[in-house]
Amino acid sequence: MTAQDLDALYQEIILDHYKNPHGKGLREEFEAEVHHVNPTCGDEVTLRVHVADGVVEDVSYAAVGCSISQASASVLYDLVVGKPVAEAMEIHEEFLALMQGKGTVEPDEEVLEDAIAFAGVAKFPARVKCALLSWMAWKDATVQAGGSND
Amino acid sequence: MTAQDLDALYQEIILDHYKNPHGKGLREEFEAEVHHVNPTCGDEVTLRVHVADGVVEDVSYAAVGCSISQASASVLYDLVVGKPVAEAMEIHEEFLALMQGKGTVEPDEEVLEDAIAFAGVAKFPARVKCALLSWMAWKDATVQAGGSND
Amino acid sequence: MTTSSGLRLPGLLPELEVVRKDFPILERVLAGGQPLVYLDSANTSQKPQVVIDAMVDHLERHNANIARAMHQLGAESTAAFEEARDKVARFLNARSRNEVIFTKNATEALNLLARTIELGPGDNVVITEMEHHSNIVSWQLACERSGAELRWFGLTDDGQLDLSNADQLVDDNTKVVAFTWVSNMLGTINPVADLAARAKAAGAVSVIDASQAAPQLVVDVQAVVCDFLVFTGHKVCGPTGIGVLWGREELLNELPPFHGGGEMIETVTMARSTYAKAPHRFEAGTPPIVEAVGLGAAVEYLGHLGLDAVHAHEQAITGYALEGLATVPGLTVLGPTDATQRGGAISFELDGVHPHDIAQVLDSRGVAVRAGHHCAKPAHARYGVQSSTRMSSYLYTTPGEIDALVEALEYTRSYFKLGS
Amino acid sequence: MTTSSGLRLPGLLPELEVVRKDFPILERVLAGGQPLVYLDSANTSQKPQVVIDAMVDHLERHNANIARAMHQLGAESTAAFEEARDKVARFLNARSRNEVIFTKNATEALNLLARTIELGPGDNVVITEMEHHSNIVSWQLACERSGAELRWFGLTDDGQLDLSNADQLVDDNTKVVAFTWVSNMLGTINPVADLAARAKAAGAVSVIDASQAAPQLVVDVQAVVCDFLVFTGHKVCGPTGIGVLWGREELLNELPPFHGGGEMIETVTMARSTYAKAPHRFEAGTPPIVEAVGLGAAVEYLGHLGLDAVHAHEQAITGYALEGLATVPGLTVLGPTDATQRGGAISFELDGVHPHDIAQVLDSRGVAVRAGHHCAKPAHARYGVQSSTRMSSYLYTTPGEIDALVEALEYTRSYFKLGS
Ligand SMILES: Cc1ncc(COP(=O)(O)O)c(C=O)c1O
Ligand SMILES: Cc1ncc(COP(=O)(O)O)c(C=O)c1O
Repeated sequence: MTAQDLDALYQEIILDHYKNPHGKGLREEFEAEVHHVNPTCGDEVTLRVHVADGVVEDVSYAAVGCSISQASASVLYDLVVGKPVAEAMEIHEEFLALMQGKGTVEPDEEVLEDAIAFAGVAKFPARVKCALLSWMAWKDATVQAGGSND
Repeated sequence: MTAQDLDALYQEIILDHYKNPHGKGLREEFEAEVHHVNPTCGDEVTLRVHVADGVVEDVSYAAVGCSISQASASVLYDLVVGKPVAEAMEIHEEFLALMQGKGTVEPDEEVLEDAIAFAGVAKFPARVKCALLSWMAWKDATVQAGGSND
Repeated sequence: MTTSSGLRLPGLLPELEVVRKDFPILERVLAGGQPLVYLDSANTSQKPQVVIDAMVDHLERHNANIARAMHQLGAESTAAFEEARDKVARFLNARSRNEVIFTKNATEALNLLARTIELGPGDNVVITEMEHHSNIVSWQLACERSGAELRWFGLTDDGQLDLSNADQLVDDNTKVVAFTWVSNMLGTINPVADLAARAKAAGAVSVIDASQAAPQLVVDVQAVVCDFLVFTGHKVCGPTGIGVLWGREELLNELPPFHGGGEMIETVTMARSTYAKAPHRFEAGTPPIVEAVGLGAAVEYLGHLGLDAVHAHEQAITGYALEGLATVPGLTVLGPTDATQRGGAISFELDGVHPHDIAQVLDSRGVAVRAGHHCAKPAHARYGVQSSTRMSSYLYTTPGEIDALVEALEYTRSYFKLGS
Repeated sequence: MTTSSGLRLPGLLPELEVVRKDFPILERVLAGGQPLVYLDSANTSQKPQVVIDAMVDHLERHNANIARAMHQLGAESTAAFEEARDKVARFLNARSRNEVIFTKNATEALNLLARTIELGPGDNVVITEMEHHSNIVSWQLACERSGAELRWFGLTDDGQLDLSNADQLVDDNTKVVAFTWVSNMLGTINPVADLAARAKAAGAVSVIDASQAAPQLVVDVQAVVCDFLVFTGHKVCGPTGIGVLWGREELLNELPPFHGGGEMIETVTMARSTYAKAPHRFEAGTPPIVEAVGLGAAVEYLGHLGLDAVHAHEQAITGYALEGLATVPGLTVLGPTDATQRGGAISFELDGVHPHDIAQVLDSRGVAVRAGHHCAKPAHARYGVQSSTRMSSYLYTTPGEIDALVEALEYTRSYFKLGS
């Protein structure tokens, strides 16, 4: 990859979230906790969800990983907390589609906000797993918490 | 291989032994019986040895196999029966050396008699096993019969 | 000379001469100036240039380890490997690419199943008497380890599975029914969908050995409705060192791991480990990467020719061969003699000449066939035969090559001085 | 540019520029016009032209199945395959060619042993904390199956095996002591002859994982006096899809069969089978033929260069790399830092940047390294490290490439805005 590709991958927004992650830490109120691992590199996330009345009240997490995986957890927090579970799941779907689109999917800023910065990641198959680590953990935890049965 | 190679392989002597094998059949007097198989093609020999006073009194056998394996059993019979075990083992060694020589060993007609016709076989690795099937069985049986401990 | 037969059989691949040019080895001249007449394709197929080129390109330009490597070569190599999985998934019409596991060969794929499907005393495994040793010994060993019972379908005199006692054989205690799609010795094509349905009805899993089917038939795992299916790379124009285990995804994920090692894990501590899902769970260690690339190119090549066209060619050649062989005095074909009901491997006996000797004389004329038990000793024993000679054609075989075989068989008879 | 460093380190391979020309991929230009700086050879080595050519020649001119085929191509293919066995036997200084078994990779070789060496409750298996997952999970699974206990040597702070409790670990109930010769993460070279002697004294068998040793050290199984040793083809300039299990002949012939299938049998009936001796007993099915040919060419290539010369080169480059890495602020090397006491894989951490991110930035400069746990999670855990970046050189690595790595690491620091 070239220097331009590198800059497309490491957008300022991503590096900002990496340096100052939102919502980081494990908080006490939660209905489900999951632990996910990226088998290739060993990156890990422990993630808790707190859902009440069909609304994502909190997502708290402890994670070890690269800039992409850390930033994506931070962006996840921003995007889903406070949203009804159903809407949060739709955002999840949209982010998944963006990541699996091999760089061909045009992100919708209305829905994905800061997460549109991850569009560049989709071109690097090896890094897609990093970006999805906490998102997959969140979905898993939310389903376990009974917040969604889809 | 060429037509000449073919004729070098299928010497008249071999075809004669194949059509009229000497000593064929399983006879009652024996100290040891073995069953050997060529795993590649399934050819088999059941072979019995009768040894008395250090002399190979009889070698009797039932075999299913190709012309080379049948003829070599017949030649084995001619060469070892009536000989002291030690001498028969030397003939065995000599035949083995000829077969494993990849066509470079000059056979000694004094010792090997008709078996010199197998010199051509040594050039065909796939057929060496055929030529050795009954010879290996004979050695195995003779050792089991206590006729030789080498 | 062998490729210039004027004959134009219906069903032959269009542009057969052009197709043959795809296979460099077919231009090989053997000792004594004999052109090669390769009739041993059921043993291993020859490789088209595209397969060789794909492998060379990978080795010369993209070689890297996969999955674990994050650099450009690693990404290219991983993409090439995983694309091969997609190609194989399409070749089999698999529901998901996760159902395709790369193994070393068909034998490893069968042994993987025999090692991981849980068996115990009281259980039984049903195979058939026409299996390749890989689909016999693997289950014999599994039954010895577990105390399960091994049962098998016998064969009828005309080379078919004897299904008369099927209801007794496959019962409530049957855990596995494993059978070949096409026999590598008799050529018989088995009713695989029926057998798979029978297994399902009994609550057993079906395992299809498609090693001889994949080269010449459309293999559609969804149409057959089976549970597991295996084939081997080197018989479908691919390289050695690679085979395929296909399985229904949910079943694969229920099986315990096979080998322990890199890439099959989720996490490892000294005390214990957890495992990835299929396909990675079953691909411990560095997989056959360049071999997968070659296999991907091979199944794509077959796809371009069209499996239907390949099958029609095989049937045309097989019919022509059966006719030709029938003209040789003292020759008896083992297995079905109706070309439309069988695969392209034809085993036969020739009165008065041992298969080794036949193969040797044929070889002196450039005609390459197999002699022996073809890793199917029980099927030979069933017909009271020690060993046989087998000719097997493939998509590049010409009627002229069959003519050369028949002439060489006549020559064999005269060489061994058999009267006519 | 990366290969033109004026530096002339003592110990480098003579004519390094000429040697590099043997490897076509080293001329590869990556995205953005970057020349390739391949420092991921402990993951997989690149392939010299002679290896690729040997494989192509086999596929284009000699391809046939082995052992079973009696025709000319079959004889040629069999001879090529068995010659490869001879070459590997020489490479290892094996007493007999029968001691060389071709497997799929090192992982399969280790799992073959873990599946066939008899273990039971009360027995124990001793490994080490620095093993590759293949030499951990294989034995974990074997212990779970058999009820045997898994034990391991810990590691000292400076990356060596902690042998202080060796007498308690290896006791009368120890059946297997399995350990790596060279660590793929720490680079540590273990005292293999001592460990093998310790196993022998306790009546256990020794299993050496030489996957990282075979590429760069003289491996002499008679000098080490061990029982089993494995390595993998793709790390010694050979292709994927092939590995080697070496074992003492009498021990191999005492092991039960591994996979059931073609070529491993003596005779087969439906009810039971008997088995061939080593090596065939353990080579069920069509083996990796063209891969063996490639591996044979690879070890012959290494033999021509001379393993001593390759080792000297590796030490020179490793020393130079350790010096270069020491100049990068915030960089910590994991494992021994004396180049004469270690192999050529150097794992390190860089304060403030995750290994994934390092590898990514390095890749944008054409520098290929590995990031992650390198299939050695327990060794990472031992040092409290989640993952690391690993550079690994080989016989074609130049000092200029090490310079490029060090520069790229400096660039990484500035890219992630780390102060100096
Ligand atoms: C020390 C060590 N052992 C075993 C292996 C496994 O080799 P393979 O993946 O080829 O089976 C490797 C390489 O990955 C290794 O470095
Ligand atoms: C029907 C059948 N099954 C299994 C095999 C085994 O294939 P492989 O030797 O590639 O594992 C073969 C070919 O030898 C075969 O013909």
